[in-house]
Amino acid sequence: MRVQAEPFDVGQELAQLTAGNTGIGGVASFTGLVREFAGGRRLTSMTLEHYPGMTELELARVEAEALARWPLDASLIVHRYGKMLPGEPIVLVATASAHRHAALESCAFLIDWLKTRATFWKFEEGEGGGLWVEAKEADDAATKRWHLATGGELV
Amino acid sequence: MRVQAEPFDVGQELAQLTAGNTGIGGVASFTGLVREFAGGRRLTSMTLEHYPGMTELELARVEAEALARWPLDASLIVHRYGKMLPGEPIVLVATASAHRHAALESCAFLIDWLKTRATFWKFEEGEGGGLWVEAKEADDAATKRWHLATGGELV
Amino acid sequence: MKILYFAWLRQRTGTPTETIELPDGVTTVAGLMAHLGERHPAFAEAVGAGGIVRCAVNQRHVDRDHPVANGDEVAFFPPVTGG
Amino acid sequence: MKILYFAWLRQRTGTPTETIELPDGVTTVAGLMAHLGERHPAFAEAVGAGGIVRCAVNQRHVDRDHPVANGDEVAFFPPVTGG
Repeated sequence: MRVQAEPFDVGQELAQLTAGNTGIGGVASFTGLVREFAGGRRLTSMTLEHYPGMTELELARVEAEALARWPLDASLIVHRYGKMLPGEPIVLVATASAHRHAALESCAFLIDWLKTRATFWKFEEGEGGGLWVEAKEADDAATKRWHLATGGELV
Repeated sequence: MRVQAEPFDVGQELAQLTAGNTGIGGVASFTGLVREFAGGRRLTSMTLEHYPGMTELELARVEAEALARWPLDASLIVHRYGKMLPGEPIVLVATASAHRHAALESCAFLIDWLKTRATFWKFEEGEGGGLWVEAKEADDAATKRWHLATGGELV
Repeated sequence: MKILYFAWLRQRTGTPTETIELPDGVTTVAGLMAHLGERHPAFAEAVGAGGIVRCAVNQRHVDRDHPVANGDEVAFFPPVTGG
Repeated sequence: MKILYFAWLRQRTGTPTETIELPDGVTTVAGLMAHLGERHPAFAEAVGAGGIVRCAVNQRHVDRDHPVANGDEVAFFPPVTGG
């Protein structure tokens, strides 16, 4: 598990994950990328704020939970913070196992849990200014209140 | 979709998949690797026989099915045939989408369907000789008959 | 009609491919398998021992009641184990 | 007690972090939020408008009935949006 400002190389990370372990039968990965368009507007950049200390703790907790649930040979979470450009990688999660389904399921688990627990907040900069991204798990009513709380406006 | 004897570079393949498309929010991938141990014995190599022509057709059909079911920006299947050594990649499937779950689900779908439809057969070479790998989806009774049919012996 | 065998079926028949004339009265995969069993006792034995032999006609997976005709490409193989 | 604010809550309170003395009688996250609302009207407004403010005590996600004590590190933030 790593939290860093620098971009990372997905191929290199995956190669290191399995290097020297010929018991691994499958590697599943998910890479999140900065999208150029969000909410109908073009972004020039995206900045991730995070909670140093707690972020690392939460990622380690999520990873430990995956290792407890599935028979994994290796796992990896790399998450960036700071300013990023469209097309750049934000996050990589990868899991390796002797068994295909263990790798696939634990990979989906890691990114889903990380999305609801890891202390990151996206600020999207583009046409008209910047905007704090709303959490998707919020239901409609919550989303409405969220709009109220933030004013639902570019800041 | 590609069927080839040569090894491939996972990082390079994934980079090419998303290059130039900043609408992609997530990339899911699964890489299958040759394991050094199978059925309790150490392998020196694994050889994949396939059905040239039909293999390509089946992989294209599986890929088309995924593209019809999920909103994907890009997808990729690379599958090797011939002789491979422990630790080498056998297959790579990857899907890219604006949406995380579309990428993750379609990636799992591709490898699962491919495993039951693409015309490849594994022959594992190691201590004591070579052995055709049994299909895992066979139920117990079928597995027993399979043993009968093949003699259940190294050949 | 072109017949192909793969994996351990190929090893049993001793040939990866052969060309045959479809006999009168053989109209399905099941009928063709019975006919091929007469040519290759090892093929009949493998099918009889468990029947985990799969078939493709013109490069599509099919069941045993699928029709066959002269000019078809018919392949027999064990359940696939790729990926 | 160290208080941290993140994302738009930080922008509203105008400070990323502050150190306060926990007043007598304040024993839970909910109580602390009411107290902080008196210091930062913008914080009270944000909480009152919808309450989608999350809390961590000593770097663990907690609910509003979680106890707080002097010496704790308490953080307030919107639902997370990483990944």
